[in-house]
Amino acid sequence: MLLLGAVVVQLLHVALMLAAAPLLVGVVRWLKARMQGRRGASPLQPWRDLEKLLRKRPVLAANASLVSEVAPYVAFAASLVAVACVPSFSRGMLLAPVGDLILLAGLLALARMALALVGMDVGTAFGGLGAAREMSFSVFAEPALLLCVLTFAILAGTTNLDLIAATFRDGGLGLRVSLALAAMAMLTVAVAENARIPVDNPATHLELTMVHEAMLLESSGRHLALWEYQAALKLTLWLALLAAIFVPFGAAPAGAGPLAWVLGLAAWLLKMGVLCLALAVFESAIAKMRVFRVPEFLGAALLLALLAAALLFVSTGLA
Amino acid sequence: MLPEVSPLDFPLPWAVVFLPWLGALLLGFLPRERPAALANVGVSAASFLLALALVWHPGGVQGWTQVDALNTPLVVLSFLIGLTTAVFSCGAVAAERFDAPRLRAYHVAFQVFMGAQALALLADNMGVMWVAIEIATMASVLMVAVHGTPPAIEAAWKLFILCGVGIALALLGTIILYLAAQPFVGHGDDGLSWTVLMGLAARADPGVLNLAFVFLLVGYGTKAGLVPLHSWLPDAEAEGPIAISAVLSGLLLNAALHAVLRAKAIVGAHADAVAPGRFLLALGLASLLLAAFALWRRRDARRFFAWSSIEHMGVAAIAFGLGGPAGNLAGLVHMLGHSLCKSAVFFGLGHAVQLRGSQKIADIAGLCTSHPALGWGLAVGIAAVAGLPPFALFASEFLLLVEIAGHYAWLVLPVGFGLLTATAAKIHTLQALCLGAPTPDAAAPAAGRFEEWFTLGPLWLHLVLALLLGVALPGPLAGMLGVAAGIPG
Amino acid sequence: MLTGLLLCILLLGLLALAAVGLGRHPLAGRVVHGGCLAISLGFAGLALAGLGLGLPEAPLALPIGLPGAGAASLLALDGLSAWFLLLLGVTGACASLYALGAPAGPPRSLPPFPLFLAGMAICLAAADAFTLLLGFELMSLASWALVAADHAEAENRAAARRYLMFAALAGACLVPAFGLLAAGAGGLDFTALRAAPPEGWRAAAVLALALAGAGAKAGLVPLHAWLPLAHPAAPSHVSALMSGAMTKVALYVLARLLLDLCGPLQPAWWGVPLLAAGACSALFGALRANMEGDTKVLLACSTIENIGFITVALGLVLAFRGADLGPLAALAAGAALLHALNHGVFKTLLFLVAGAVAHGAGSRKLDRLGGLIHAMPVTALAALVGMAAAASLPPLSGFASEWLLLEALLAGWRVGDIGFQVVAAAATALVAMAAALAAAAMLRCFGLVFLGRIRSPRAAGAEEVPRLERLSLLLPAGLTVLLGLFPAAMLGLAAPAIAVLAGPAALPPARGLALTAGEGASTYLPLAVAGLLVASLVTVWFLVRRRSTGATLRGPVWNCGFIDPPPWLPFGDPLSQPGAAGMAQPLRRMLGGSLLGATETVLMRAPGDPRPGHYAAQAADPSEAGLLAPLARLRDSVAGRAERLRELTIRGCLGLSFGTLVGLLALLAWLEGG
Amino acid sequence: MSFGQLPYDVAHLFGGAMLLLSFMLLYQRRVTAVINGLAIQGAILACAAGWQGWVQGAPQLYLTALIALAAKAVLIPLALRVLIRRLAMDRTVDTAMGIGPSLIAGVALVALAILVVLPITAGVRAIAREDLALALSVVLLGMLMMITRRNAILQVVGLMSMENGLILAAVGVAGMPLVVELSTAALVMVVLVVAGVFVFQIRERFDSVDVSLLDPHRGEGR
Repeated sequence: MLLLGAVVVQLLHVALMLAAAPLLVGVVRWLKARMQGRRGASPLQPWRDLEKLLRKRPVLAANASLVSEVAPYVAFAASLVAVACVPSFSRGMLLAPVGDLILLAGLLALARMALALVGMDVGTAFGGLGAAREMSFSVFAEPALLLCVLTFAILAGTTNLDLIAATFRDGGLGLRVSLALAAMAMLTVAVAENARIPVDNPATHLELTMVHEAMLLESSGRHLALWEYQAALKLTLWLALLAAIFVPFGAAPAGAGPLAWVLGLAAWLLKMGVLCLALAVFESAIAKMRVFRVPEFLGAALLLALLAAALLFVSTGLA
Repeated sequence: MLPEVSPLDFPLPWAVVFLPWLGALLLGFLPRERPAALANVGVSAASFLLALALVWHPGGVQGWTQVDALNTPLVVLSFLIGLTTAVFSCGAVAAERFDAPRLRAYHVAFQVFMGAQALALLADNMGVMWVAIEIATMASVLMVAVHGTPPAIEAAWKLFILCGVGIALALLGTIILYLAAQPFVGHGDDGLSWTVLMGLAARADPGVLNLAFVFLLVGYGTKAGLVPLHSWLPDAEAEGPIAISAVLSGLLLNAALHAVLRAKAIVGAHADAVAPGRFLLALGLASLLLAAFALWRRRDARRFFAWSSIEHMGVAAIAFGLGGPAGNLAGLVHMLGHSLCKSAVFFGLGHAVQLRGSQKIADIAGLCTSHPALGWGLAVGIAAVAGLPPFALFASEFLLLVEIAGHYAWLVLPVGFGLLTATAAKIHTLQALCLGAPTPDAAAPAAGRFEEWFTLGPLWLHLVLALLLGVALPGPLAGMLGVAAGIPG
Repeated sequence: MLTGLLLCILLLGLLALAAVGLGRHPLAGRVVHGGCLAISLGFAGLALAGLGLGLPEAPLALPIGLPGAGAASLLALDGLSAWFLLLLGVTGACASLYALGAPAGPPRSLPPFPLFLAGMAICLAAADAFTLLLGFELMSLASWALVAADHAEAENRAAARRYLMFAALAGACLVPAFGLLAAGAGGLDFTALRAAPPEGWRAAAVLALALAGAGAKAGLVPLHAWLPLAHPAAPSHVSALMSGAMTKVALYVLARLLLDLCGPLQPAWWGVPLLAAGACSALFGALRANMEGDTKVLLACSTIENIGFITVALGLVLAFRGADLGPLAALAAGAALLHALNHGVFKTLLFLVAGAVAHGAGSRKLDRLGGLIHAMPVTALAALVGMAAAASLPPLSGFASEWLLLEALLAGWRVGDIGFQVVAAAATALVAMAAALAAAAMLRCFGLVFLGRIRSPRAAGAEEVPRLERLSLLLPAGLTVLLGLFPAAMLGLAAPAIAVLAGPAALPPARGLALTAGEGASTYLPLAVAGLLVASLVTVWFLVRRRSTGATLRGPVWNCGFIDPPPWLPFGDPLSQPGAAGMAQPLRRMLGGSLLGATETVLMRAPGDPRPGHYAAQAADPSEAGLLAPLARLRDSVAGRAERLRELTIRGCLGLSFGTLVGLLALLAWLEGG
Repeated sequence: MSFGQLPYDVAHLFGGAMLLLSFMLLYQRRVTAVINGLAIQGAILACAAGWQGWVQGAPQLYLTALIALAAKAVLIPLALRVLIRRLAMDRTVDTAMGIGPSLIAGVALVALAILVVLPITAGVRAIAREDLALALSVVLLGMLMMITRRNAILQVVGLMSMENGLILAAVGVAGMPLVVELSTAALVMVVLVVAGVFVFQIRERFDSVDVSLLDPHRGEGR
């Protein structure tokens, strides 16, 4: 019975994520437009774009290799598996034991690698430039993420996402300075990982500033659709991750019934909405920074995370 | 009073000493090159076989001589090296271009030297030992000077003056040693017998023993090329016929160090005397460190390896200075291994020098490309001299470092540092000599295929023996070395 | 079993002799490498049998040994040595197979190869200090001959010289370390040494010497200067072996000394030096790998990085064991052993790929290759597998061991001391950064070599390597995948080794097919992950293709408006796609400047000047300027002073002797006076 | 025996005389005078040996005395004179260390010798002890001469006076086996022969016997 519940929750969760991903992107765009005083496209616009792109036939450069054909699927699959592991409206999903934060980082790295390979496949200036920058950003993002994980591991004694969420939910940790710091660091990393302002501008194709889009210049048709979808999934994943760790409240506990699921769903939608709003406000408020300032931006995150861990050491040392 | 444990009356030690001297007489009458060289080989072979018989000698004192575990291996080894050197010089003597008198002088001096240093090793009477080393010195002076070129004269003159003074001091030491024994033995030869002295050293006057040791150390230490008494060695080994360098660094140094050991044994036997090991240790350390750095400035291949002889003598001195069974064993293996490897290197190097017509390192590059057999042989030899495995010097330096780290940890730093610096220098030279683009051979006709084996045969034989000595010493020999390690105390 | 091992070693010796004998005979290469292949497989089989079926108890005494009575050499095979022997067998087999297929090198490079293998085997199987050092130095000497095999080029000679000097340094540090151990114990055999673990300053000295000695051979920062020079200088299969197996042998010695022979009672702070050295090595190696322009140098630098990872793991084992955290020690030990094996395999693969590329496309320089995936698909596939593993991407082998390592690091705070906690946190950050850097480096390497457009005419003529060579690439590639999928099984196999490192009670950190950490709270299920990935891949593919059926069209490159290539440049202007320096630019500016002293010079022409602009970038390893150069200067100045002694006239020399005599006499008078 | 008795006084007298002569050798500024001093020292050595032979009743010491008289008092000085005449070298001593300083150094060396010998050999018979002190001083002075005098002849002379000191010690020690005298004599002969050979060869090649001129021939050209 429990297993069945887990399976159902898992399937529902995946479906919800897949459905919500483009929507989230749309919502963020819509909110930003509103803040900039434009009417903005409907939040459903990303779905329409995907439809359109899927209908188009992809065109590849003459010297593109098999990599360009396969990579989109790999990246999408990796992100999908990652997303499937992040609890949304309920815990105790089928894949809960798999959902490990380090593994999550690994899957994201896999997707990133596929994207960068596509960027280099044709041998164009922008592709290579984008790939190089993307990888170098990750050099600073990964340690920051790992140090956040360290904080969680100290508090929860594990790197399993589901257990961490559970611990933070009912562990009665209360408000901790180190958690706040870790949250700041994690947000920063999320911004960088999703190529949002100020690290990168998802809306622009202005060559010299872009990172993420530069690698997709040669992609079209279903490949482009997959890439867009994958990006949306990644954004959703990060928002869900933040929600699951820092505001684990409202999510249905493992083995709960449908009613709890509905409540959890409502809570989750609320969290997502708030996060989208925050993101939109943040992105409208500040401007994109120069590429070589990004290390400082992420380095700050790194230090915050380290500080969080150190504070924990002190407190555990005192306790 | 003398422990006469000599059942057979045949004075084998004297025979071992006099056979080469008779050979010297014979060689004195052979003017032509090839027969003389072959006769030289014959004499050396005969005396080697005779020396081999010493292994089965029951040991003990015979008149002025004695045979024990300490000198037997040294004697056998030195005659072996004498034989291989004779073989090598058989192939190399042509290139030396001697005129008849020089040829005679060369061969005579060689055999006289062999006999003398055998006597120096086998003597029980310190006076006889001194005379033997004296004769060996004179012979080596002749051998170094035989070419008569200005550098050769300079080297020989230096060797003569410095070693002459050293010898004189050693004689004074010997006299004082007798002074220590005199109250107990009264008149007669016993007063200089090492065995007797060992017996009564514990009762003798410590002050006299100390004085004697200082003079013997300075005297024989000069012959052993210990810093700061080393100045004659590099020049002497770099001049004269190449075969001489092999015996000088392979045999003479051993004989001198052996004499120092005998003296150390006597003084060490007295409780209140100064610890002789410390003096030896200091000189050895100085030799190691100075040589390790001097090696980096060498441009002349033979001088380079002469300096490495100083370094290795220093290492052996350190080992003996530490004393104890482990230290002495390390020192003994080091002496033997150094003789083998160093003479092997001098064989290969000598051939290379004759091929290239120069002994500058810069002129002997790329042997592995131009003469693969010689080049790789020399490379392996230098690696062995550098203390790389699996040869004897690796084993001895291993023993030494383990002993030091175990009991004199403060020594690890200087010794390890010196060894490392020296090894690095040797690696440097090894690559400079053997690798890279070859320099052209001299116009002189290079040695033929057959002559080359006069070099390669001895070279590889020595290396194989060094290998056995290092990692696969046969049980009986190991036992003998073990006994020998107990003698110097 | 030990006799079998001994037999293999002897056979290797015979092969070396045979190689000398055969000389330039055309079949010599086949004989030697074929023999090495068989014997390597034998090693692997023996190790597997030992790990699976049980290890021999009593050591085997050899007829060789130190001069002096009662010092026979001993061979033995415990868990640790068996594990590394397995590694040696696998890498050796791959390398030999490649050498069989590859074009024959100079005959002088044949004899040392079996000796190289033999040296490593002896070092691994040794049960006493002398034999271990013997094998260790034999390994160094043989590999020196291989590095120097192509000694016509000056830089190869320099590499060989530096290599051998560092090997000598390693020996000179390890021998006293064993001596310090033997001081308390009766003999030099391991049982005696184990019986008397060192204490106090002795123990500290052993730690320092072991770290310096083994580190110099393994390429730990700051003693790594030889590695990026020596690995490329050797033939590819040899560099594969050096990088895959030899550095591991050095680490084996480190583990043997510190974790086995020094006894289980050493304090927890012992882990700190290893942790620091390892983390720095990982960071420096990975960063340099992003700067280098030569495939083999790049791979060598990534070797430094992985050695750093393993060292960090070993340090954690020491720390956890010192703090009585048995399970965590086992976790770290598992990480170290597994990563050693994984890196051994995939780094061998990558070096062989580099060799195949040099063979097929005629260059090792990133800027002269490109687009090879079209000409050499199999090689490209193998390379992709290897590089994905090196970039520690799930579900490949690199990620599994990396996961264990990170879990162990994340548990580092359990060692109570706050100082260690901070060190561990910093190490976590550095390791994570190094992993990301490695991913960047591998992407750069693969992208520049196999993707993009061709950069040189020679690369245009590239062709796939012959069948045997391809096979030798696919074998380690397959192993990499398998090791990635079944790490738990491997850990089960490594249980005896883990017991040696982390104490007899330690259990491997695995349950069923899953790797576990933190009392099983966090798990990694490689099979599940792989299954999910494949499943979702297939599903997505299926769905998408059902939705959009059109076949892919081919067209010219877009790139925001890309001009068609001029007729004289059929592949387009090479300068219009990123090169090695360009790909390295962001990291060079972000980290290189501060850590590697990287500098860039840009020459911009004046407007209207048709000549091309010029861009040059260079990075210098700090260990050159910071460590080696000062030492050399010191040596030269001291040597110069020593020379003054040589300038003396004969009278001066006599004065020396006289001074010595007088000094000694005065000393004597003083000693007896007071 | 003890202090104040004839044999001791005479032996001491001879020893003191030899030491005095060593100082004279150091003091002289003319080569010929140095050689004369050497001859006289040899003669005194002969007397000392003879006296010891009479005192100890050791006939072999007479032989030593004879050899010493013949070789050191007569033959060697003559040979050296011949050498000088043939080489036509300047008759003045050129010193590396001035006369005055070398005399002071000599005094210091004597002090050292006494310091080393007197306290330690208290157990040994006085006659040997005194002679040992003197002989040691003579040896050291000879060596000092070798390193403070530039030309080869004087270095040979220094070597010679060292040998004199040695033999003084040898004869002073009662019952010294004969082997030592023989070897010493042999040594002296060989020393002189070889030294002569060298000096001649050097003469042939260089215009002076200043040893330091040989050094540029060190094989390692810069």
